[in-house]
Amino acid sequence: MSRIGVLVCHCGENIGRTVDCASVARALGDLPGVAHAADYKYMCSDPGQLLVKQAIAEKKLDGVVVAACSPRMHEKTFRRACASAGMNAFLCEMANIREHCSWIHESRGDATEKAIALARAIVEKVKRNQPLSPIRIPIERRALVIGGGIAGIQAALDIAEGGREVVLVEKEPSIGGHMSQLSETFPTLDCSQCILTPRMVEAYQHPGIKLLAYSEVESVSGYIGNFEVKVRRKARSVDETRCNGCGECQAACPNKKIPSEFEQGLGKRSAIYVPFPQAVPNIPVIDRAHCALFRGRAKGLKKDACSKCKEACGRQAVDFDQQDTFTTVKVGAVVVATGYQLYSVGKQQPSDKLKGYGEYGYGTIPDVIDGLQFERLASASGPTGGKILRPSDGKEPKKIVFLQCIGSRDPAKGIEYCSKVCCMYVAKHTMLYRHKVHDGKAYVFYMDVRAAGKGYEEFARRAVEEEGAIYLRGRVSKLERTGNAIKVHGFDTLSGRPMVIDADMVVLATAMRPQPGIEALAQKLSVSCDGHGFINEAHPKLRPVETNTAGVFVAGACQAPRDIPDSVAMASGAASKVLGLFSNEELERDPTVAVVDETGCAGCFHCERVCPYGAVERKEIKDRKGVLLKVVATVNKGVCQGCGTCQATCPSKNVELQGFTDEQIFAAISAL
Amino acid sequence: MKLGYFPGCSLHSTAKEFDLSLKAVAGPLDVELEEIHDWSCCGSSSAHATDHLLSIALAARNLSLAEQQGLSQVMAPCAACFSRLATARHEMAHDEEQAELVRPMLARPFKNAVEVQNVVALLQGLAGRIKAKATPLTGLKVACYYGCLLVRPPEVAQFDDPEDPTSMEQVVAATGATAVRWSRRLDCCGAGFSLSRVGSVVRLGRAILEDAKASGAQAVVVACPMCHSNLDLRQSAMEARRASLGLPILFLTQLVGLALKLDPASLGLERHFVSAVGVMRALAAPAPQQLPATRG
Amino acid sequence: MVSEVASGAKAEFEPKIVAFVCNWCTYTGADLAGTSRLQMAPNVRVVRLPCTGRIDPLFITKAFEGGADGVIVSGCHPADCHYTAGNYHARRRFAIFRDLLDFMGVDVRRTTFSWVSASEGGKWRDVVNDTTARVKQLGPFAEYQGLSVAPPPARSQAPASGEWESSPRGRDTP
Amino acid sequence: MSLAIGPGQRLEDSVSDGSSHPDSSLAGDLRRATGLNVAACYQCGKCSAGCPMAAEMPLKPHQMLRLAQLDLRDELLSDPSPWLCLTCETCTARCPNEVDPARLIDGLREIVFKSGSAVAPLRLRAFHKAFLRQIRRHGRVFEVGLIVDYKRRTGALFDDVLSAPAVFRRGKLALSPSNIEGRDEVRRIFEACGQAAARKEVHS
Ligand SMILES: Cc1cc2nc3c(=O)[nH]c(=O)nc-3n(C[C@H](O)[C@H](O)[C@H](O)COP(=O)(O)OP(=O)(O)OC[C@H]3O[C@@H](n4cnc5c(N)ncnc54)[C@H](O)[C@@H]3O)c2cc1C
Ligand SMILES: Cc1cc2nc3c(=O)[nH]c(=O)nc-3n(C[C@H](O)[C@H](O)[C@H](O)COP(=O)(O)OP(=O)(O)OC[C@H]3O[C@@H](n4cnc5c(N)ncnc54)[C@H](O)[C@@H]3O)c2cc1C
Ligand code: SF4
Ligand code: SF4
Ligand code: SF4
Ligand code: SF4
Ligand code: SF4
Ligand code: SF4
Ligand code: SF4
Ligand code: SF4
Repeated sequence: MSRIGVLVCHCGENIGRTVDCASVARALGDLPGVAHAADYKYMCSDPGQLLVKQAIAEKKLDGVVVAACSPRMHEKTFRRACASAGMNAFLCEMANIREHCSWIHESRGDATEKAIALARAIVEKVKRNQPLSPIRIPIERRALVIGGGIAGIQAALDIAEGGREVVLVEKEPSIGGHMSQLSETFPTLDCSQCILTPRMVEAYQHPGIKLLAYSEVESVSGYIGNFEVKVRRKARSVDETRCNGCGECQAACPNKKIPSEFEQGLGKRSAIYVPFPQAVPNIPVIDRAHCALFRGRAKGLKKDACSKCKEACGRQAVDFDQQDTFTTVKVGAVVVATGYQLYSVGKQQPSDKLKGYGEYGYGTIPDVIDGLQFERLASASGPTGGKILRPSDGKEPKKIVFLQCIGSRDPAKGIEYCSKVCCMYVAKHTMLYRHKVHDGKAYVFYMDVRAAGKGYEEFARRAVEEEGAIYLRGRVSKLERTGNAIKVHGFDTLSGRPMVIDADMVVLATAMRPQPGIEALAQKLSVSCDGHGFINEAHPKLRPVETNTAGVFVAGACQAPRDIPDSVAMASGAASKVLGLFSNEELERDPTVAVVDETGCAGCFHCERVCPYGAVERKEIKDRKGVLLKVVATVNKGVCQGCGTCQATCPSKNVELQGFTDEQIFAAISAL
Repeated sequence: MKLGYFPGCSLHSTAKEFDLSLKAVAGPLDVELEEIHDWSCCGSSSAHATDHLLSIALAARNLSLAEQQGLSQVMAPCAACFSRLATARHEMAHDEEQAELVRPMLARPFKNAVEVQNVVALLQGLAGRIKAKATPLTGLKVACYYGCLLVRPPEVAQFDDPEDPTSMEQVVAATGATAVRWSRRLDCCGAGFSLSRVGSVVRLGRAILEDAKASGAQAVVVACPMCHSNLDLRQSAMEARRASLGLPILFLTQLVGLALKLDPASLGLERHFVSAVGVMRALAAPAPQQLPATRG
Repeated sequence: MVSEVASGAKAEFEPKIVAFVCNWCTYTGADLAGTSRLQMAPNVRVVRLPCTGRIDPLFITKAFEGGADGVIVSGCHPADCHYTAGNYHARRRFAIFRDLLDFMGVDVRRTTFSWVSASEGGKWRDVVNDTTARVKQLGPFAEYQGLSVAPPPARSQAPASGEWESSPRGRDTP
Repeated sequence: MSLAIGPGQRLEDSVSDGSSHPDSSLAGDLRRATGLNVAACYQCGKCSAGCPMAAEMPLKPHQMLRLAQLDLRDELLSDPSPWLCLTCETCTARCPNEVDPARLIDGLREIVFKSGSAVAPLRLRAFHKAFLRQIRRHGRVFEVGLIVDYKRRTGALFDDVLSAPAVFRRGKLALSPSNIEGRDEVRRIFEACGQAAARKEVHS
């Protein structure tokens, strides 16, 4: 027979006015298994808590029910009191007779009757409570950051500055991401390279940051505090420990006509190359698809077709036989910062579900470019040395038409969402253009100007009021190539007039999309993506940098279209979450987790399928000789969040949520 | 290959040369055309513009006839008929409510099992065969004009990229002629107003033909009787007080026929208002005997 | 058994209604109704669970067996589940379960399925009052003996109240 | 509630009524006629930018839809613009929000046509009537009959060209109608569609 103590609180007059607390205590005291029942004016006060402790000691209680306010208010208080009296905290629960009773009813009779029922149900539940102890998980206090754009760099630096080790994985030969391609940045028009390069170098040189560039995450196992990550280090064909970045190899490479990814196809690079002069690390990589030697080898040539780079290298750093290698790192937390790509809006792309825009001629009309290409043209380090020149004939365009929302806000052939940054960068582009081509005319076709940020509206207005950009409200139907010009068929809905402009160049503000391969990466990390592939945050308002998988955080444009300030703020937020986690050696968690009864488990794995967190794992049961008997479900306590869905789903009732077992709940229901 | 054939009203009258040339090239290309027995008008833009249900029902009747005849595919050379039939097929499959209204109006069971094809897709599929049999029309530069109904609306037409189609160019390439790059391939020529609003038609047609001319084309190739009659018949009006255009408007089937060395008369080449003589001469083919011009 | 504390004889039938609610949305919403002193019918007793995903259909049968005249199940709005997908599973489970209740002869109007968020104290009051009024009209639930074996006496045609079967919020396609 | 939006114009409170009860607004009529939602148009103007007839339309395509959104029924239905649409579908093919303006403009014409309003340009109405009459009578279109009928209705010929001897000389016009066997069938389709339309009127 259990020995439960029941303490009924008056909450001053709050409960006492409507509920006859003494009657409640009396009624509960008559229940079998209740060893003590009393009422008191303020249970949460120090004397009130003392009453609890005394009752435990004197009446040798093995369970406590406090009938008072909402457990969301004081459950912790009373559990702590119980624990200090030597009782397991989880044997104490509260019945809510204030918010759910005294405050919402007028009739003293009704309220008292209901209060008794509510408390009785909790008494029956507590009789069946088991002592539980908080779950403790050791934490590997090292973080993995995936993606070395501004978001990833910021997160890595913040975590390293906080005194914890970071492994930064970047798939390209250099970190920097898209910000390294930008010329000047809104809303202040400072030079992107100037503010980014020092941070790149800092990240590279920071003793707490291990940079794995030209690498990708191969697989991830484990859970919060204890991830094991396998990283593929792609073969650079250059020995990083020997190379000093002198660049002789690039100069020697005869194969110099390869469109540069960094220059968005507007410039050329060699087969052995560093993507851009400020690259970090400043170590070249051989693009094997374009290198004469590797092409020859692929064709089965006996003799190497070229080895000019190797010959040119004074440090014997070029290594044609390098292979991909794998590194395994143990980390306690992961920050995903893989950024975005631009929607390439050329004509229909069979591999893509998005259809592209034949009417805008991107890819067929040479002087129709996208925003990043314009950034390269405007960049002092770009292919034109910062002069705005048309790709087709190198002439200075006197009339540029910018088209906003290309691919965005377009459920028909693009994506429904707004890409958030393009309004701003178009305004920036019109200004940069005017600063460089004083007699140039910039036209912008827009639907709305979305400039909601500090200083953003002022910036966008400046483009119109001071820099003379002409904003036309409407979408363009078609671009038509006519001789040297591009005829832009648009409409200005404000004046109600069709607008046909003969442009020298057209810039499409194309939509931001997540990086290719994001879904595969998300799957490895068991985080979810939205319908477009952006990583889902745990809560859109209150947990914006967490994901549904504990220990995995998100920052920057891989979560949604974001500009630099937002990306950096998110990155610092994610870093502080990581540091918060790492401030403990162990992780302590509420023991409300599911437990599988392995003897009864039929191995149907319904639970595995419904668990929103992927907490259910498979476990092989073997006999002493090592013969496999069966495979059963097992819940990883580190991952389980305690929703109980698995329990309600299990057809054979072999998984129980601690603290909310069937037995406990059935008993409570029967007592109501 | 056997195909159901829905000529439509215009191929029996104003676009007779389309009918003639189609039938002329069918033989050499091993295509057997079986006309839908007792077909009725697809309703054209008049039904479409005034009563949507009627436009679907009239077209569906023809599909049901083809089905009864055991045909699995119907080819409608006229772009307007193609569009009407394809729309009917699409909507009968996707709009159940409307389909329930239409089905009882048909005098026979209707499973909506007949596919609708147009002449461009057909010839595109036969490009290999054309190329094999063609005497290349080397040196001839043509502008492929799609107009509206062939590619739009995309979910109905469904045979080529609606904004950057290439199917006609592929056929032209098979004949050995050169398809020029130009911009106004998809612009509407206003054929719907050919009879009721000539001013608009002339304005639209002129912009199209001037662009074709500027791109160096010697002729314009079409696959729609309405585009054809519009651009052919109205060309003189388009030229009024402007530079002469002199662009013969050829049906795609006529071009293929020329490459197959068929007799120009059998292709109806002499029936055009804008003479194709220049083109013939360029190809050193026997020029068709031109009927007295009506221009000026 | 506790009627001695009740004030005076009850002329009207007072149903007993059990509510299964999730901890994060509806329980908090009900707390809010309390803090806002929203008066409501005293017939509903709340059982707190971590998530509607934890609610086993047997809880509902158990409640009816234990003398309840009505049952409320309430959790987070479709896209707001604290556990991301628990309420989604619950929704699917209850769509099936409701048919089963109907089959067993429980008038599905005795059950309410609703979404009440943490800020919807007023909505919680409405759910409580509406369900109480509805169950009052239906009268005491007497068929509970041997719920699991009872053949269907008369199939109810009336639509059950609640939002659970309607589609999640989304674009209204014409 | 009603809101003045300009001299003599009133924006009635039925404008954005998204509820399910019978909607007597023009948007409601259009939804019944076409199954489409004019509210989906976000007025980007891409339709008007590419419309070959926009230059001649007093109301450009997106403006027609705007007036429908505002339920300015009389103003819109008495405007000639819907009748200037060529149904070339350029707008529909490029509309970013899948509004299908071409079909909605069809719907506007249907509404006007059925109301028998005199707005529909005489020549067009006459043409469509004459054309459909040909189909109803012969199953196919008999051009000469069409021309005669049209002339009877409008007092005008289409214009010079079709009547020009040249057309006949090129063997392009048949001189006698080709009647199909299933003429009764076709007539029944016309009747059934007429009835369906009448039923719809009653319902709304
Ligand atoms: C034309 C244009 C102009 C812009 N101008 C401005 C401006 O003026 N001001 C402003 O505030 N913002 C501007 N932006 C926005 C700005 O580019 C972004 O906000 C910013 O780059 C986002 O940073 P990020 O680190 O999240 O992503 P990214 O810069 O995209 O970096 C992501 C990094 O992750 C790497 N990566 C991707 N996948 C993987 C993987 N699986 N494994 C390892 N590494 C991976 C990528 O290689 C890349 O280095 C502009 C954007 C565009 C398109
Ligand atoms: C009408 C309206 C609707 C909105 N709706 C939404 C919405 O639907 N979704 C959304 O995401 N956002 C919405 N917002 C924005 C949202 O309100 C803010 O983003 C959010 O409240 C900002 O939180 P905060 O903590 O920064 O500031 P606040 O909420 O303003 O809190 C600041 C606190 O600091 C206290 N304080 C101020 N000065 C001092 C001082 N000197 N010393 C001590 N304490 C001080 C104040 O008393 C206050 O408690 C809405 C805003 C408005 C105006
Ligand atoms: S082997 Fe030759 S082609 Fe290849 S990277 Fe070296 S120099 Fe260039
Ligand atoms: S590989 Fe050799 S040549 Fe090339 S940059 Fe490095 S050290 Fe210089
Ligand atoms: S940010 Fe501006 S340009 Fe970009 S999608 Fe949004 S509204 Fe369009
Ligand atoms: S000030 Fe407010 S209402 Fe105005 S545009 Fe900005 S966010 Fe919108
Ligand atoms: S649902 Fe139950 S029986 Fe099935 S695997 Fe999970 S615990 Fe085992
Ligand atoms: S309680 Fe929820 S989170 Fe935990 S294992 Fe079960 S379903 Fe997964
Ligand atoms: S293109 Fe579509 S969304 Fe844009 S104005 Fe026209 S109908 Fe409206
Ligand atoms: S369908 Fe009509 S409204 Fe649309 S683009 Fe063509 S002519 Fe203009």
